[in-house]
Amino acid sequence: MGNILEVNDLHVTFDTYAGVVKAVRGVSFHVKPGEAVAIVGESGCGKSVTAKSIMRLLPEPHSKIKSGTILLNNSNLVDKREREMQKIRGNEIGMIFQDPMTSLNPTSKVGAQITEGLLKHQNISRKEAYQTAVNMLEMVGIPNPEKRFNQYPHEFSGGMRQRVMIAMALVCQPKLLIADEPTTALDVTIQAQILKLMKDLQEKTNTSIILITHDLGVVAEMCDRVVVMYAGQVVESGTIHEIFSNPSHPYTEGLLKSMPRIDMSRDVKLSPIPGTPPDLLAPPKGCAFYARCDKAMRVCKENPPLYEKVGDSRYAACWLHHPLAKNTQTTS
Amino acid sequence: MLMYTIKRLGWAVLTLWVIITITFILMHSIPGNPFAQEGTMPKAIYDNLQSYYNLDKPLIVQYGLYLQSLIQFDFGPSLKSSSISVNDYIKNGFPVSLHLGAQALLIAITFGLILGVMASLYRNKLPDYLSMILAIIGISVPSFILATFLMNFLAVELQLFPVATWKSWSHTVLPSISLAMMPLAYIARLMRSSMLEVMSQDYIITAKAKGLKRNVIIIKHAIRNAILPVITVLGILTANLVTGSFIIESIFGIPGMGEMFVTGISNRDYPVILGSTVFYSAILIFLIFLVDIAYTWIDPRIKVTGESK
Amino acid sequence: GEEANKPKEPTNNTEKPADSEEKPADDSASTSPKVLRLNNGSEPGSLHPGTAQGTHDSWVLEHAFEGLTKKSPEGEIVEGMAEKWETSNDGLTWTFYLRDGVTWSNGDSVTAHDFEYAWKHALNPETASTYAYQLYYLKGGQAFNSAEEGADLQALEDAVGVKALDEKTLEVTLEVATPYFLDLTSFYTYYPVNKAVQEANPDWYKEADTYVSNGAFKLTEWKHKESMKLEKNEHYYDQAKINLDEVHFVIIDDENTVWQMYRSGEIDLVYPLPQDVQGQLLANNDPEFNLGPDLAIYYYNINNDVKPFNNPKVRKALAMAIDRETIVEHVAQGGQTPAYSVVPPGIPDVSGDYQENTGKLFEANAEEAKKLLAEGLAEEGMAELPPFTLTYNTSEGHKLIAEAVQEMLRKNLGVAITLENVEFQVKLDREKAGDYTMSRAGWVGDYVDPMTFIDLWVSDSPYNDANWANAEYDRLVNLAKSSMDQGERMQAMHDAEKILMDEMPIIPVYFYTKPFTVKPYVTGIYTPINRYPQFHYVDIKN
Amino acid sequence: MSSETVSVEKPLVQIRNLKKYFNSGGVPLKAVNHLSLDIFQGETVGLVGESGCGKSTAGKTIIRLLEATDGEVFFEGKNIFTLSVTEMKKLRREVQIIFQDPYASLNPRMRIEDIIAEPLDIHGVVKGKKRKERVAELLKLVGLTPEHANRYPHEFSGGQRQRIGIARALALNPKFIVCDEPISALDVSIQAQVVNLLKDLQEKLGLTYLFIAHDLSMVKYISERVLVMYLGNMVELADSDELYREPLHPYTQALLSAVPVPDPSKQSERIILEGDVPSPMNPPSGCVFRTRCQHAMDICAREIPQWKEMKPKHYTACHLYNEQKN
Amino acid sequence: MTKHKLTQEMFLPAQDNFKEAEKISRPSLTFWKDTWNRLKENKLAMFGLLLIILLIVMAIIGPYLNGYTYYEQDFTKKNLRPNSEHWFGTDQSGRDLFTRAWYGARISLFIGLMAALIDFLAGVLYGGISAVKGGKVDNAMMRIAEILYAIPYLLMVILIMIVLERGLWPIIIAMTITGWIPMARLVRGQVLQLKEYEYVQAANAMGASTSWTLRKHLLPNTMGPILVNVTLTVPTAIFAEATLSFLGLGIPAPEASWGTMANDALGSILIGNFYQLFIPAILISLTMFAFNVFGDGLRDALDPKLRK
Ligand SMILES: Nc1ncnc2c1ncn2[C@@H]1O[C@H](COP(=O)(O)OP(=O)(O)OP(=O)(O)O)[C@@H](O)[C@H]1O
Ligand SMILES: Nc1ncnc2c1ncn2[C@@H]1O[C@H](COP(=O)(O)OP(=O)(O)OP(=O)(O)O)[C@@H](O)[C@H]1O
Ligand SMILES: [Mg+2]
Ligand SMILES: [Mg+2]
Repeated sequence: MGNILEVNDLHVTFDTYAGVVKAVRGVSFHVKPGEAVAIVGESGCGKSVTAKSIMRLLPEPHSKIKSGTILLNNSNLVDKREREMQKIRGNEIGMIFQDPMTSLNPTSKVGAQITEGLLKHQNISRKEAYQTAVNMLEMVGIPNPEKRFNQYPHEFSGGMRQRVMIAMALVCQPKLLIADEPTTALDVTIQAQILKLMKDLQEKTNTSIILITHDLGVVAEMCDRVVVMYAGQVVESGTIHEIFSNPSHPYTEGLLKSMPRIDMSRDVKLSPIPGTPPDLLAPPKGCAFYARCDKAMRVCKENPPLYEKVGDSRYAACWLHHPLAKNTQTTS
Repeated sequence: MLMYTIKRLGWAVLTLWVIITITFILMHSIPGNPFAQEGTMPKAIYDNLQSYYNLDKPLIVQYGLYLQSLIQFDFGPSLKSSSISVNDYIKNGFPVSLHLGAQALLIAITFGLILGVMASLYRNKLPDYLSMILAIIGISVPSFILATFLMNFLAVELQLFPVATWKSWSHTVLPSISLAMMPLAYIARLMRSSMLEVMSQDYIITAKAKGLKRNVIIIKHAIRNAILPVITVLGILTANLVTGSFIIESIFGIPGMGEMFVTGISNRDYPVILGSTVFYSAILIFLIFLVDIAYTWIDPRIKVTGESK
Repeated sequence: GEEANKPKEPTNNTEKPADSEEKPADDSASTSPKVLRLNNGSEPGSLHPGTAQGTHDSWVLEHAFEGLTKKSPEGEIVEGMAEKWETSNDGLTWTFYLRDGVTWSNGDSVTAHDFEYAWKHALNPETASTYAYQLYYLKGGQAFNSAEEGADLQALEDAVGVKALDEKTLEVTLEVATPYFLDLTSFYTYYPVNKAVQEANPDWYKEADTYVSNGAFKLTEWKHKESMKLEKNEHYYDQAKINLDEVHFVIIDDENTVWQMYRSGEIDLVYPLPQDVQGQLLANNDPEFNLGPDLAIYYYNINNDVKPFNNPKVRKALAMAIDRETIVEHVAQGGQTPAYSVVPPGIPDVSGDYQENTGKLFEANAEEAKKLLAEGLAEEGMAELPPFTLTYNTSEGHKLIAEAVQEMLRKNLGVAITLENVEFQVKLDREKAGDYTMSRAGWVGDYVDPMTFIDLWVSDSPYNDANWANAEYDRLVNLAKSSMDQGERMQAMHDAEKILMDEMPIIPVYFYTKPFTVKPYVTGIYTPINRYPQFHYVDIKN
Repeated sequence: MSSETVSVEKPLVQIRNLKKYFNSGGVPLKAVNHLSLDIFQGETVGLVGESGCGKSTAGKTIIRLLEATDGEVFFEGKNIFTLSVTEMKKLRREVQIIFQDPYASLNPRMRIEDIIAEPLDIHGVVKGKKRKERVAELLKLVGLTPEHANRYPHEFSGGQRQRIGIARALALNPKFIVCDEPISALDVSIQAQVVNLLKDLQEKLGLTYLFIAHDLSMVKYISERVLVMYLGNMVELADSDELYREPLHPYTQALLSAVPVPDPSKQSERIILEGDVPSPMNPPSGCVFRTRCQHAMDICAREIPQWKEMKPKHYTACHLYNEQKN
Repeated sequence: MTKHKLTQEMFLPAQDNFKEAEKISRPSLTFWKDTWNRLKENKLAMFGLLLIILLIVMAIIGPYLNGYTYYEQDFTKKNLRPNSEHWFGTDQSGRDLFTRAWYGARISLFIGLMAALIDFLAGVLYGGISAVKGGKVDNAMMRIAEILYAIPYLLMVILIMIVLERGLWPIIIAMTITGWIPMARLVRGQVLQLKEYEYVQAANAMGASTSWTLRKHLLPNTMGPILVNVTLTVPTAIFAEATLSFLGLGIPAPEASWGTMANDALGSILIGNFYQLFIPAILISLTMFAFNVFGDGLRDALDPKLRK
């Protein structure tokens, strides 16, 4: 197939005292070599959980991958032993975490946190590692990297910590980079710089990227394809052009509509999607978006829509694409 | 940092002075006197002793004399032994107590940390229970009982170690173990508890994401974040251990200085009481200072050195 | 367990790391030194005869020094440094003639001047000697020692009744005639001190290197609070009788530990023994177990100033309600003698043993006790004995005895008493202040004469914590003190003791013993009544 | 500052020459070097700038979460740096902050309900059933469900946590909120919800915001005025339409050009800033931006540019315009 | 997935969908109830709790169960091994050890728990305030603690003994007079670390008082080490009581406590009577075991991140 990563029907649950949270409920998508895939979606829809599942970094033992496969170069990560995963993490798959404040060890110098992955996976000297790390810090736009190398995370601003996280993930030049909202804390100039860096890396080493973000601008700039998630499921996927110009799921549509544009007047109200997403402790039987969908049909309430091909490279999970729906939509 | 150290030094002197003063007042306000025996000694003898040791002078004069000699690092004579002065007591006893204490501390820290970490990693599994049982024994069986047992079985019955005295390394084994058990258990429990906290932090996941081995993660990332409570207790613990344990030293016939603290008081041997107090306080103050420094070193977010807030 | 009885074969303990070279010699290695290993309960406070105080100092001193006289294994006073002596008729002047050729361990010869010097040194108030009062028998001794500040010390010193007539002759003048003076001259405060050494180096006695003594052994190593080593003194006049080459003391105060060391073969002699062990060894008739005599009594003080204990009947009732046999057999467990009087056995009377001649001065009898109590209370106008407190200084042994006494009083008299333990120092303080009702006490005789016990309760005695006063008693004691007639003295003391036990200001419980164990290969230990086990003539056999 | 131009309204918050330096290892780190600003009742001031330029520090210092190194802040005319403990507590009801880091600012051992109700509890506002109702109301306000109330922070996704922080800040109906990147972790739909909410509240209750963000389109949308910071210094302040229409300062210009456009077919050309961001511990002489400025001149290295009103209500500090005027 | 039976009618617009706010009602629990629920699931912890209750019950009724008293001596029956008449055997004075052990439990448990409680309260308050206030206050408070800790403990105890009447309270005062200091230092160390966390700042931003911040944020997050320390205080106090009795401050003989029982039995090892020592030692260990597993369970229950 030539996919570097293929996720099939992934189910992840969390045991909580309140009950079982079904955070990911049958997610499938794939990433080709050198491709940048964006995952967008409601916050809390399971993007980070999906990403952590790929790394096998879910908090043990109260969360687990219920079913599904995660194929990295056709070998299933779900079955791998911890020791094997250690070789893959950081080396073949790099990950940038969403929360830069708590994801950095507060008692360890930033430089050391960057170099340790290097020292582990690459056969290089301490000095070389230092040089690489300093370069990397410089590349992610941290001024005075030699000095910052020896500082602690709390001495960095939010954005700078984020950049340290990025530097940490990139420093080993992984084949697959999972970036969980890597630029949310960054200003646009740095964001541009980082995006450029990632692009360069992608071109130079043919790295594949999974980019999780809310910033559709970033998606438009960086990615080839988009996967849209909602309530633990993939509701739509396609190339960026298709998605941006012609979303085939009401949720994607709503998402695009709720974006402010830089040329928008302040008096116009933004039009968010009304309502709240379902609680994943007890996800609804039918379409998860049903309660917020302005095109909802009676069928949606009880019957989950199938994730089906709706165009060349497009898939969507919506009853609207059902042949029977065409009639009612036109009539209404 | 230098400023802070100087400031703390000033505080240390002040603290020491207050300790000396309070101790001086306390020890003269409790009943009993150094020369009392079953039946009173003839008054003349008593008077001679009193004037020999300046005890017949007004308290305030005695206090002044003491401070004066203290400035010259002279802790004075022992009222109970004319062969050795308080300085000799410390000079002879401290190296021994330090040796024993350091050895016990080494055992306690090494095994305490290992046990604590293991227990947290295998929470509610066999290693956790084993370490808990060991810890419970360590905590609930005090050193004097443990020492008696070790002596009875390992030394007398099995003849693996000598019973008592302080001659060769093998003489140090049983007392070190007896002394180490309580702190060992304590450290293990503390470490388990804070490791559990740390191991669920996000940065541990980050470290995992770098592909680091579990041991590396534990050593490089987890322990340092979890060790703070252990460091805290180590301050006082070390001060207590290196200045000797009366019980262990007397059970194993070790010529350390732990005895000073107890017999000094029960003999009302005033210079010994003050000398041991000053010496202990100095060590305690120094170690607490080290702990405070260690805080900022271990967790750079902590500010003890400057004015905070 | 039986382990305690099985003599450990020390030489086959190959595992044991230390002391292997110190094992007693066997046949094949008869050349190896003969070493006795034992324990001294605590660091000697001072190994100077003048300032020594207490048994931990004296055990070493008794072997390193020798006085004018010494105690023989048979318990007699025999010639020591003095080969003979004379007494004036009034018993006030004693002249001692030193042996020829007696020398210090450094080779200097022992002279009469050394004695004069030592005694005066101890009496000098500036020395602040605790045991100087042992020399108060000397004429002017007390006056010198009690000199106020600013007094003419030199004049007082010159007036002290000891004088070296020449190198070999020492003349001693006493304050009053003292029949037991000869016994005193074997006591360590009467030992000589090498004048030259002391004048050159006043600190000579603090370390082994500079230590100079005149006894059978010399101190060659002293690791403070750790150990001491004595070696045979080759300058000792009687060295032919000394078999031991070395004596190794460890300094450990935990009795249990010492016993364990004995069990594992690290030491050869244990005194004192843990109470539990004593009981077992005694019960098992252990061959290594020895019971030496002792010169001490265990008793309870009663505060005679507290109502109703001002009434002799009440006090006597308490005394009679205590079952001493049970206490000795089951609680103290050291083969002690139940005490029905105050002077311990082992002191010679005009004929026979003083204590035996005294016999039981009262009986333990619960019925009688109850009756007496009722009478006494009635006399005091009280219906019943109010609850009171028995105070003892903290010790496992005292506690067990106190508990037993408490139970006996509860069962036999129906009185409720509370036990209260305090530090030794606090107990002394409270006794002096009269702030107690009943308190545990003990007394060790200073010399072998009943007087060392009898004079404790004269009305002006500083030791009379019971605050009891009896004119007849005082008269009898005075008589005994001033008389040189042994028969009259003894009779007066017997009479006094009887008054004491009739009035019962204190309640005797038992007379101490000296239980110790010694390995079978150690022979020649002897135990004079008021001394620790003596090892001068010990030999180590296989 | 020209207060006469805005004589109609009274400023709610007046910031005067605010400085905040961090002392770490000798050299002071000038996180906020100079900040003077009036924020008026009912207004939203956007604060944008390079990451690490001191926005969060400024926000925290303004409400006295950090002790200022120098300067004054007046809230309703009272100097808040001199308030006593009790006065400060009163003030805390009126002034709130939404933290940038959504997770670190939530106590991991508290349930969401208790977290959100904490300000209510501290000030003893409502109790019992009312409290529960208020929490439910707040949860709904920020797009969470009342069922979430019993969970713990770690059970939430990044965006959900952010919303919890927002709900907490709103609990007391404060007058002034420092919003430190309150929506950056949210998906656009929720962003829209939250922004609408903030705006509604502002209309209804006359709230005032200092809105720190990176998303310039959002900043423009929500703010009346926008302040641009660079390396601890103010570089430009103007009405937001004005600023976006006609940015004066070269840094603002670069910033605006870097905004990504959410349309794959329309990618704009950018002013890519050359060089590194200078260190706040060792800022460049003169104009702090000069090292990366396309238009840098000699004077920029020598003199600190003056903060001047270039157009009505449009301030900037740049030598470019001084030259022009002279 | 139900592909069958799709009718055209089903594809009509839904009318009520916006109102479809699914109600999954979960019982709303308070924090402590929540904690209790979690604790209940921890079998070992519940076992510990049960054991604690059992020990307390035995302390209350135990001394009356076999008809002996703690003080009555019978020298004909001394040093008996456990048997049907004397369930725990007898001591060297022939007293029934079963009765003495449970009588001792009253004193030991009371002293242990009181000491733990007081150390906990004083230590937490003092250490917490010191750390939260920081700066000069911290310095002064810590120096005072140092002074108190460095003054010879025995001197203070002797003084207490002289000033106060005999009884349990002087014992408890003696035990806690400096006992809280290590706890205070521990709490201070933890709080120093925690107070730099952003959620503490957040509380400050809300106007929380020092005591609020301590109660709601700092202490719950440092419960782990505190609980370890508290559970440690119990046996320390039990044995400290025995040590105090050397100074005359302990409970008066012939009353029993586990500490004094262990002390008294120490010599019996020498003659092979181990059970006299084992009985108090096992009871203390059992108590410790109970407190430890319960403490661990409580710690876990207080940490919402840990599950099962
Ligand atoms: N440890 C956990 N315990 C219980 N539930 C959890 C846990 N972690 C995540 N969840 C739940 O899983 C769901 C998915 O979370 P996830 O972090 O993947 O969201 P996300 O898509 O990354 O959102 P965001 O964009 O806001 O970061 C959320 O509803 C969250 O409440
Ligand atoms: N506690 C601290 N100690 C030392 N330096 C600090 C501290 N907090 C912040 N800084 C420094 O102050 C500067 C400004 O930080 P601040 O957090 O205000 O930036 P910011 O503008 O909010 O950035 P971002 O957009 O990335 O959050 C940075 O250089 C940072 O390293
Ligand atoms: Mg996420
Ligand atoms: Mg910030």
